[in-house]
Amino acid sequence: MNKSPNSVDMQVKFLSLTLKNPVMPASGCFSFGQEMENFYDLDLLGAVVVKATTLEERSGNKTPRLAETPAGMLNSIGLQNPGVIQVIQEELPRFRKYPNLPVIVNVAGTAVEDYVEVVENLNKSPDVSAIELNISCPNVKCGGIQFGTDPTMAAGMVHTIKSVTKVPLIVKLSPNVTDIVEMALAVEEAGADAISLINTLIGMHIDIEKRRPLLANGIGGLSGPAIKPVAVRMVYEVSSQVQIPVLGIGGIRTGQDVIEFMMAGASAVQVGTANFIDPMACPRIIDELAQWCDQHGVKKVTDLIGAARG
Amino acid sequence: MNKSPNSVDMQVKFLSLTLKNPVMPASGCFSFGQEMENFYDLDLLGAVVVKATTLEERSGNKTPRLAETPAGMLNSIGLQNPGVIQVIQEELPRFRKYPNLPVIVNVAGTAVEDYVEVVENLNKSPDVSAIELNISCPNVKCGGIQFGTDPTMAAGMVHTIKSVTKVPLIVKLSPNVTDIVEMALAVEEAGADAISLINTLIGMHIDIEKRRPLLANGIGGLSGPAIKPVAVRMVYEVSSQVQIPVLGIGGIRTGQDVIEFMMAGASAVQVGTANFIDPMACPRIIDELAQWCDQHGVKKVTDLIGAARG
Amino acid sequence: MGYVSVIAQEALTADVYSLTFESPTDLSQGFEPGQFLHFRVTDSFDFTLRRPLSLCAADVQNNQITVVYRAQGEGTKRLTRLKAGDRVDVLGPLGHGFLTHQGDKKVLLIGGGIGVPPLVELARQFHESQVRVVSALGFATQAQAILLDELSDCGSLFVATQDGSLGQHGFVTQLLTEDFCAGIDRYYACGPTSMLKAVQQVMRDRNIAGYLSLEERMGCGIGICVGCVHPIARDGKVVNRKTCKEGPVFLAEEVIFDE
Amino acid sequence: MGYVSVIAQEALTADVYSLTFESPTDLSQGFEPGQFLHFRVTDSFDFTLRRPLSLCAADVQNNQITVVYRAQGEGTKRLTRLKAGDRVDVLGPLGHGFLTHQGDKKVLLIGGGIGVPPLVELARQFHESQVRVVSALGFATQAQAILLDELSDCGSLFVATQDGSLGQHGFVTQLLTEDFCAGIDRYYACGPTSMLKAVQQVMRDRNIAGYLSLEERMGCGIGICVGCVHPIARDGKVVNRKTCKEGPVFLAEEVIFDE
Ligand SMILES: Cc1cc2nc3c(=O)[nH]c(=O)nc-3n(C[C@H](O)[C@H](O)[C@H](O)COP(=O)(O)OP(=O)(O)OC[C@H]3O[C@@H](n4cnc5c(N)ncnc54)[C@H](O)[C@@H]3O)c2cc1C
Ligand SMILES: Cc1cc2nc3c(=O)[nH]c(=O)nc-3n(C[C@H](O)[C@H](O)[C@H](O)COP(=O)(O)OP(=O)(O)OC[C@H]3O[C@@H](n4cnc5c(N)ncnc54)[C@H](O)[C@@H]3O)c2cc1C
Ligand SMILES: Cc1cc2nc3c(=O)[nH]c(=O)nc-3n(C[C@H](O)[C@H](O)[C@H](O)COP(=O)(O)O)c2cc1C
Ligand SMILES: Cc1cc2nc3c(=O)[nH]c(=O)nc-3n(C[C@H](O)[C@H](O)[C@H](O)COP(=O)(O)O)c2cc1C
Ligand code: FES
Ligand code: FES
Repeated sequence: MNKSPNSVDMQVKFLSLTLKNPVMPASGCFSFGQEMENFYDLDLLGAVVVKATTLEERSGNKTPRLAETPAGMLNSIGLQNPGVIQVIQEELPRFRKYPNLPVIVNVAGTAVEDYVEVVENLNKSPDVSAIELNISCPNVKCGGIQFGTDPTMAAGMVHTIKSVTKVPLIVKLSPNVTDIVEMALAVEEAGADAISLINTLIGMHIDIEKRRPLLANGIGGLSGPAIKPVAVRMVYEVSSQVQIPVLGIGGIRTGQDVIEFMMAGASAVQVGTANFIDPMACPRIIDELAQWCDQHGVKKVTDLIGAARG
Repeated sequence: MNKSPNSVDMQVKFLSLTLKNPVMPASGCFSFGQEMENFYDLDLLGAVVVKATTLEERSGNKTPRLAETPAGMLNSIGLQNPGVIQVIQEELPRFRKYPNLPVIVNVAGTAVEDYVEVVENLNKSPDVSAIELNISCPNVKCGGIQFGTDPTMAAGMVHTIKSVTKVPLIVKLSPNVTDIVEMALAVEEAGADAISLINTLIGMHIDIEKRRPLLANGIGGLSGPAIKPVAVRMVYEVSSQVQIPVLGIGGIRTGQDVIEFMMAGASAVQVGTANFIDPMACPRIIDELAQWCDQHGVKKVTDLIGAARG
Repeated sequence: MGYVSVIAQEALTADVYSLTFESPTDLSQGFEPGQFLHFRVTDSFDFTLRRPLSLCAADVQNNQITVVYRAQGEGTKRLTRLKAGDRVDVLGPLGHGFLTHQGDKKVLLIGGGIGVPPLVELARQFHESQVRVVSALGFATQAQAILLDELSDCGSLFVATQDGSLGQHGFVTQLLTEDFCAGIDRYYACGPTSMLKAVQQVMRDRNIAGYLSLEERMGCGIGICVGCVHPIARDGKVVNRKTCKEGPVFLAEEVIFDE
Repeated sequence: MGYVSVIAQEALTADVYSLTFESPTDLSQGFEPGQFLHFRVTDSFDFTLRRPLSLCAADVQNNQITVVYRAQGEGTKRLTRLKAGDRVDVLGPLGHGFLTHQGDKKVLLIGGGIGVPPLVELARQFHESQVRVVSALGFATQAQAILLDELSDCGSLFVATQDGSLGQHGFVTQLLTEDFCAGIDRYYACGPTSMLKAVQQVMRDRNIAGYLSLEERMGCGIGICVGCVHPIARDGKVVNRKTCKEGPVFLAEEVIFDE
């Protein structure tokens, strides 16, 4: 890997956070960071987003939970996580050794009260830089996605959480809607500080030998390069309509993909599925991004934001 | 290519049509058939679906109209076609040399009246076996997609067309909706004889060198293997809820993909994007399908329909 | 159509390659300079679309075709891995190429960058039938100049480079002065759209008819997707015509460019 | 981790291959039989996920690893193209392998089909440390039997085939009679889930402790996606544990199978 050229200013101010660069791992594709420390210095990252955290411990769905699809994959993890108390006590303090690394906690639940309780717990932790409200997980029966597909419900949820949280509130939207702009405007109006786009599309793969859906859960969330065009389109449309910043997510595997999302209007991006095939994906992508900027005379990475929106 | 084993009964009765096998080219990926005659005997196909036909001639969108994406592509053709009169006079009569090949005409328009007029014109042609109502084209400003995302509007449109058409009415739905089952139930209730699923997802690709969307039209329709998991999921969900047959479409490139769609609940399938890289895709897929059935002791291809729905 | 054998592949510059392969169809049955071949990049489905590359040279005796292409994106970069003996899936030659006219005595071939290759076979055919060939080629720099010998073998050759490292300093259109064009019966041009537009303009001023080979993104390459169209004025009507089927070569006067 | 060189690849049966390559990590620093390697199929992004294959043999001296795998889907079929000198991106050895216990005198290795490979290195290590090895292997047919010599070199070998074409007619569990298991201190099993379930049952009846190597679909292979879990009973609580990180080998008595 080539070292990033230091002629490029990679820093992004995102809400009250200062990101060393605009690249962070996506929720669910980084666990709580411990494993990745074997591969690289986490301080290279712009920020981290940890796995969805719920009030109680959850064991998730049955396996198989994963299926490969053309240029993508399906997952039906079902929010397996140790619960917010454990996360606060065991997982988050490990990031204290990186004082300049913002830690974004992805919050999920079933009812509004669950979400509120998770956030109230997180308020007590000194290790949380921002909350990413996950109202878009397609993999649990009553797992928040109804909030993610109905603008009124989404707004209600965001309004309530905003009144509780002490840190900036990012709302992660589901792409499985007719009108993503309507959803985005609803959560902006309700007080969201930023929007993450996109969570997974809902898909299914059938095991034709076994004559049944491959995933034990039947349906799963489609991620990876396959969904990138949908994600870029939604980032473009939403960032043209809202005033708050947008985090771009979906199929990013190279620095050029990051540039595409930023030109579409993303202030920063998250990398999910790419971490699975390449544990070094995030630092590699950061280098590729810096190099592209260097070669194209882009002095500040923030100059890319919205460049294609004309 | 191996010859199809004749031990497998490949015939599918679909509405009033008898299909020699369940494989047909998808609308827009076969033009009006003339070019494909250079590659194979069209009589090998289960049926054909011709390019969207509108009342007046349309010149479509500006180029670039195509972009390659991971395991997929975007198109923004914008319904270029010679208009229904020309289609009836010049294009459709060419299929008379295949008396056992059902010809499905994809109909598009802007207002309900346009659609009605196209269908009334088609009523005068002896060469139309069925109509596929395209209320899902994402590539024209007022091109029917508003009918494809609102159940009430969709139902109104279907009701009107059903009262006019003399041939079976297939309704092609857009996947860009929050609730595909709601859409399907609405058009079934309004009189649709069958449902085609799916048209393209809406996407965008940005040309980062030019700093603008690659397609002249900005957005385009995402097709190809990338969207297969979304299509299979929708076919599974819809076919579990409606009583009318479903045509499966989206990313099919092999016989095994056809089996996946049929097991999910499709009565027959359409092949789109795969024709572009492999002009022989349809006959090859038909052979692969027959061979798989033969190897797996499936005597009648119709036995596959819904097999994975358990 | 289908799989054919690769005969040879070699690099002409840092990123331009010459690939020779068995023709998918019998060339002795006819073909046109300016037609193109449609390449499947890999035998799996890693790429959704084929890649169009123009016929550069045809060896009818051995039924072989050569294309010359620039490795730029993922697909063409992957094509550079092909080596003698490999099999590659190619459709073609496809489309309509350059038309030659009885009675023409002197023709002008205008090429820009990676638009030069299709002119090579055209030049050879003119040369063989004793039509005088003048070639005017433009490149960004000397390092990117290709196929100069092939064209100078068939007639006189003039080159312009944008940085002045070879031939005249500037664009190829600057070569096309009134004097330069004197006695030319017809012209044939291939290159980037900006060049074609300028060439169309200049040659209209010179009152010389010609042909332009257009480049549009292609899906199928065989006329079924309607992705590759270009506005063409014919019979008093502008129609979006498929460049894969009715082109890629069109009569210059018919081609409509934006504004 | 990263790219390593392929040393050799050969076919063992119609669809089973043996692939030897440079170890991504220094084997002399330690590894366990039963660990796995995580293969990137191509150097592009044609496949979204890696493919896990168990370490079958390790040559510490030359720092080389051999895996033995069946080409079934697209990914493993593509791996068969690798040949000596090629580079391949591999992570590993990963996970927790088979634990050996001081004082064990006689161990039983139970393998089914493509689950046999990880037992080979285990057998070799037992043999080297003078623990008696009994291997009981099951295959569908004789044509699919693999690694028989490797295992019989380390101890006694018993085979069952479903069609009776080799050894006993039937399933491998039918070999595990009370007599057969007499004197066994511990067992180690790898194979399809249905076999592991039956083995767990039989060996519980025989009152012999052991280990099962589980197979779950993996995403990352390194513990970040939580895709590969299996319910494991430990400390009175059933928890979905990551087979890539805490497994793939678990104490047999801890493993929970569906009904
Ligand atoms: C009729 C015709 C003849 C051509 N002849 C030649 C030739 O002889 N030599 C040569 O070097 N190039 C030629 N080109 C351009 C060549 O097709 C593209 O450079 C090539 O397709 C780019 O593919 P890629 O994999 O490098 O890029 P990618 O960016 O990976 O391609 C992605 C998609 O965009 C399309 N695309 C990208 N750039 C272009 C382009 N400039 N023109 C058309 N489609 C593009 C590709 O075909 C593919 O579908 C020709 C184009 C056409 C239309
Ligand atoms: C820890 C572990 C060790 C293994 N060791 C071996 C071995 O030594 N030899 C061997 O032949 N096989 C082994 N397997 C199984 C092997 O990983 C699969 O056969 C292989 O991944 C299938 O990939 P494919 O490209 O052939 O199939 P595809 O169907 O193309 O695979 C698609 C996806 O499904 C996964 N997948 C498909 N089948 C399986 C399966 N049976 N188990 C797990 N994932 C699967 C793939 O990894 C991939 O993510 C092991 C599996 C695990 C979990
Ligand atoms: C295995 C897996 C687990 C995921 N878990 C979560 C999660 O817990 N919370 C969440 O908001 N998104 C989750 N996601 C969605 C990703 O964060 C991301 O939005 C999506 O995968 C698209 O990005 P990608 O294409 O780069 O993977 C998960 C995705 C995958 C593949
Ligand atoms: C170039 C192109 C043109 C298309 N034109 C039409 C059309 O005219 N009418 C229509 O209903 N669908 C049209 N479609 C959508 C296809 O019929 C099909 O629904 C979609 O491409 C998904 O199938 P695929 O993944 O096999 O391509 C078009 C698709 C492509 C790629
Ligand atoms: S490329 Fe498909 S019609 Fe020309
Ligand atoms: S495979 Fe990702 S956690 Fe085990």
